[in-house]
Amino acid sequence: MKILQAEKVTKLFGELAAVSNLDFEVESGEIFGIAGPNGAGKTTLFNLISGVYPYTGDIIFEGKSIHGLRPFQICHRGIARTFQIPVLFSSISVYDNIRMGAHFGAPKEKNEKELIKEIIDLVGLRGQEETIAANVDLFDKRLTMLAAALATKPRLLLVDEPTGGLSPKEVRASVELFHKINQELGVTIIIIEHLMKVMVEVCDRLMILNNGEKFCIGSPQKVIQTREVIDIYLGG
Amino acid sequence: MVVSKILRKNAFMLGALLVLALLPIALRGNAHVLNILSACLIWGVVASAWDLSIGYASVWSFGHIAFFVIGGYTGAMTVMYLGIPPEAAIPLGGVAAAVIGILIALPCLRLHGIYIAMVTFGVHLVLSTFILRWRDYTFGATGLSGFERIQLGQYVFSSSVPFFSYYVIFGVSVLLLFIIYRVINSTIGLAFVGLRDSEPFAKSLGINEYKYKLIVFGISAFIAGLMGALYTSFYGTVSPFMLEVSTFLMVLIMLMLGGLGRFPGAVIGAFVITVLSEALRPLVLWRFVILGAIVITVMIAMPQGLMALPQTIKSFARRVTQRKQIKKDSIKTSSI
Amino acid sequence: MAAEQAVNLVIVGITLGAVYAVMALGLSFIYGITKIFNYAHGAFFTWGAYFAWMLSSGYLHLPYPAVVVITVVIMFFFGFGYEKAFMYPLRRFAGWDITAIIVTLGSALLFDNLALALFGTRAKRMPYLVEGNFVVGGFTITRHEVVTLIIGLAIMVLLILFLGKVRQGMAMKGVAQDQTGARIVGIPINKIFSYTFAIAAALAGVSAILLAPKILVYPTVGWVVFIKAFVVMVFGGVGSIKGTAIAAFILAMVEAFVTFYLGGIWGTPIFILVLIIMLTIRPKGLFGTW
Amino acid sequence: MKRQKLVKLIIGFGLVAVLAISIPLVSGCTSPAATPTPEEEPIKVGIATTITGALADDGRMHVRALEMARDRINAEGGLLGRPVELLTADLGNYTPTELAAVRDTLKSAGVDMVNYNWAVYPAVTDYLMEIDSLVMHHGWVSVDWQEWYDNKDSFPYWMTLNQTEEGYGVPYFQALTNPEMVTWDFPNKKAAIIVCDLDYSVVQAEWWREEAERAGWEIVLYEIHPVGNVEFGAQMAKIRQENPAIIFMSSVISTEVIAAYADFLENPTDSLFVITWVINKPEFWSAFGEQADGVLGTVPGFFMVDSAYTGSNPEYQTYYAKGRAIWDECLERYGERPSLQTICADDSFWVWAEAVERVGSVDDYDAIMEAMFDYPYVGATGTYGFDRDTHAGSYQAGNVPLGFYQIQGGEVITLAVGEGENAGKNIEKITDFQVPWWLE
Repeated sequence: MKILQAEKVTKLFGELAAVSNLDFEVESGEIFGIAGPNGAGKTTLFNLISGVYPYTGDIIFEGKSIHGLRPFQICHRGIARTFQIPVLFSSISVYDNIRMGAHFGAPKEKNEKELIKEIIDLVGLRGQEETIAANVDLFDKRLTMLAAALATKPRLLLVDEPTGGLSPKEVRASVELFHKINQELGVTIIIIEHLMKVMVEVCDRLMILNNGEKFCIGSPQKVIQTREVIDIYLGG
Repeated sequence: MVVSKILRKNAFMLGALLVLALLPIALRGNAHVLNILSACLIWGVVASAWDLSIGYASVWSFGHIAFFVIGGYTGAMTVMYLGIPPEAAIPLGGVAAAVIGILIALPCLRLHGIYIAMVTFGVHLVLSTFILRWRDYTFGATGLSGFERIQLGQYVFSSSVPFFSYYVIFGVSVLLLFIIYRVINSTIGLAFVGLRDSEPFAKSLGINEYKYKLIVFGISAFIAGLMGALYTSFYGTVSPFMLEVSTFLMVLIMLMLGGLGRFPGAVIGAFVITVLSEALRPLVLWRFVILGAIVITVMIAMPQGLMALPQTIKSFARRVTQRKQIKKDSIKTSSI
Repeated sequence: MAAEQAVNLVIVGITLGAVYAVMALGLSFIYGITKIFNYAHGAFFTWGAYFAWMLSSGYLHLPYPAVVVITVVIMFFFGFGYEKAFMYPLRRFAGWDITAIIVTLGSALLFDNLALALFGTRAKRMPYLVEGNFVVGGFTITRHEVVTLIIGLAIMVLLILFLGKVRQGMAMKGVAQDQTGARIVGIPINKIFSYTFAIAAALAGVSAILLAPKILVYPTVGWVVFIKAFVVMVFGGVGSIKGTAIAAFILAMVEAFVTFYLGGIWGTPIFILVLIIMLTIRPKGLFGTW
Repeated sequence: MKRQKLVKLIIGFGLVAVLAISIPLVSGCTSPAATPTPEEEPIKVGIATTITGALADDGRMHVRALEMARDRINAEGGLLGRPVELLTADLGNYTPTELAAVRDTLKSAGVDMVNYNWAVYPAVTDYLMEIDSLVMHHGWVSVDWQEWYDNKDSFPYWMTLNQTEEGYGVPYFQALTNPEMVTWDFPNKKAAIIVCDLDYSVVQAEWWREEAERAGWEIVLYEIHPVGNVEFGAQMAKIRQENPAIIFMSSVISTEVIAAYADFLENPTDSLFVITWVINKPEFWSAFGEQADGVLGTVPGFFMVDSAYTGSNPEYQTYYAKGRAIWDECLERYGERPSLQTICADDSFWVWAEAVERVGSVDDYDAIMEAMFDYPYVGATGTYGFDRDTHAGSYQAGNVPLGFYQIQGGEVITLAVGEGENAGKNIEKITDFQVPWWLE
């Protein structure tokens, strides 16, 4: 079953096509990777899916078009996301950050406290709840952001460069966490990542974007051995 | 157990409330001082309502003095022309301001920062024209006065009956400040903070920013308008002079001096500025020069505003002790 | 008859537009580059006008070119000193941009009232830059208006060249786009901030010299101009010189025509209405970039 | 954690304590500074006026009059043998807070009389009535007086030297078109009227306009502008198009008049430039010097101090002598000539002081007022006898003349003086009209 289908999605910034005529499909339950050089349009694509910018073409989520919906509506449909730079609510506690997601993203949830507790345990933030978000370290910031996104009870999670600036140990923990989220919660994940090692470990399928266009798609092992992909990455 | 916890947690506010409640008795009804205290409370609430918008939701509305004046005119005019009892006219002033606030919020939904400031300030600028043009009812620049006041037995709510009126204002102010406090600590307040701290993330977590913009305009305009009607009733007059830049400037200074988004900082700012500006009155022309200099000095010394005073003092103390410690250490090492 | 009226109004609009543009550019400059909304900009105008007045009809009776040069130099250092004394010390702390707003509020209070205390409420009058009129094809244009327009346009051109071609100007643009980034590539932010305020203050001084003969010099004169400059800045889009210039001329023209046909009292409301309509169509102003 | 709360608590109480201490200090600051003479309790006169704000100049002129009067009366042994003491309260920008402060300070000081100049805010009247002292109001503004008149049952102790501005519009137009006064052939019968949006100015302009239309004049521009407006470009564009014979500017705010006149001078039309109240204010002609020559104006009351009164009317000779004395004293003491404000304030003080002398009491307000009713007091601006109904000084006697002025050689010169109902028609000519320099 397809959870997300993009049809001829195009986004122009003035003359520049950040995403052009893009078609792809994401299967329900998989971890789908997106890679490509800087400026390939990866983050723009996330912004389109989550409703930040208007675009042409159509994006279909669970059989219904989400074109033209505002970000909060898309969240309520069941898509959550994280950001490349940890844009937390820095003046409030980690717990309140997560509560923000639970309260506004999953309004039908009766047992808010229970939900938050589960998620805190899942991502491993226990003990940090009362700390003000501005004061936790980068890894915990990313975890908080992820936890807040999960608190909206999404069926599709968009994760933007989750490992930037993390230590190898933290990267490993992240990889494990994504598997756990995917398997235990049954959440489909689309992940943008520039570390190919992570991609190979995490993804079921990988799509390479270049200049806003789909370059190739397939299993990660196969994709990274493609001659042209290597060229793109080495600036060929 | 629970009671004592609440007491301990809010010791500062409760202490301040107690002092404010007892002060008039200590002053033995000194009219001048009581009226100054009443003005402090009124501006404190107005500044706090404004803080809800600027400090908490980060919606840079510059229309709050306009809402205040709209409330004032509504209060006075409904009493004068519709014969509504003055007690009812005061909340009506709030309702009118809230309706206009929400109407103004509509073109502001898609705007940010300084662009919202301009649209709302535009309302401030246009309001005086509207009042002047609607001369038959508003009496233009002359303003309104001589309308019916709230009466409770032999007591009239007026600045000439300061003791009674102070407690009316005190009651209304405490009630409204409590509402503001509750809003800040509710999920509405949480949404405001979310949109302030990181709007894109807040939106992606399911917060409808349009809805909360409308809410913040509605609540803060309601409180400002209600206080405007109360102010008008208290002083018995309202005129477009209230829309002069000086009022706007002073309330904004009260708010920012107290500290943005640090309830009840705005109230403290209002007390400090109102009392200072009265205390400096004998300096005549130099009064506002000195007041301006004080504001600048305080902000350079304490950039977080007065509400951050405890932290500022503590961090200063920490630095001093650290320096002492370093000195001691260096002495120790050198002696060895 | 109708054509003559229209021409007269266009002249009024263009002259006012040039002055608003210069004033709004200063405000926009500060906001765009330093992200500080300078409430004291009206006070800059007021003090520029007082300096010019003291140099001309007030005390020294210097010839006009000297008045212009000295006022601009004084205002340049005034802005420079203002930034060094009041804004620089704030940048030790995070969240200084908010603190800066209240310091500008406080200094507006201070400078306005300092002028009041020193010079009194009495409005001072300044002579026109040049006396006399041109008669062109039946229309009378005062020389002052012509000079105002020329100076206004020249300043806009100079600013565009400065930001586009001169190294310091380009550095300013860099700071405007990304302060942390600019610091990383080695742009001296503190210096840029000081010069930004200095240039903006000098611009306020120029607009004061151009406008003061028409609207006089008194302690609160700055606010009248400040509010209009604020509208112009927002209308044109913060940070766009082109936008500011066009906005200034559009709004001044609207104001002149509205005052003429509907009466002076409708000037501001229509001004604001045009702005709100504009912002609903383009939420970042005409040419908003920064 | 606990210490943090404690620190907060201490600071909170500290702040409140500081406030509590400073507030009584505040009220202490505003109490009278001068010390009373040991033998006699002083008589306290409160001055309610604008020391700061847009009308600070008027307030300064007002206070000077009373300072001079106080020193004069104290030098002569005081009033009823008691020294007179002044207490100035600032109406500022007339914000409610300021009004309340004025009332509270004057009331708590227990003043025996409140000397009030004018505002166009009825609220000021409300507040001054609450002081419960006799109010001597030397305004020319009907709204202030009307507010008292509507409430006279609750507070009778209000005396107004001159309660209406309505009369000045009609005689002013009459005088301007009176060939005895203005010797200039009007090129057309067109007038432009620019009005400041304050009640006083609007009322005056309305009367002026009605009289002009009755005389068959065409009003080519009738423009009400916001208070404090300084941009008159578009209005002047219209005026330049129409070229009316008279430009009438009805405004009490000198900045507005100066700005409009400055714009007018940039490219003058073939018009007389005619203003009202501002003509008596030094800031107007000091802004223009010689360039102000030719501007016409009017103010209520006899105010002839730049040009000597050389006519034969003995009453006018008395007024002139009194006014001249104040003028000279003001010039000598403050280095600045007085405005009408000063002369009127002086009258309002001495009317009261004389009545107090005759009654022999300073707090028997009924008796003091009784002594003022109908009694012809000859001051510097006219003869005052207060009406029992309106409590206005000028109407009963009908003896307060109206002066018509022109600026000539940098001074305010009296062209003519008129009196009574047709003050603009039956005038006594004093000085020759000068055709303004831009019309030559």
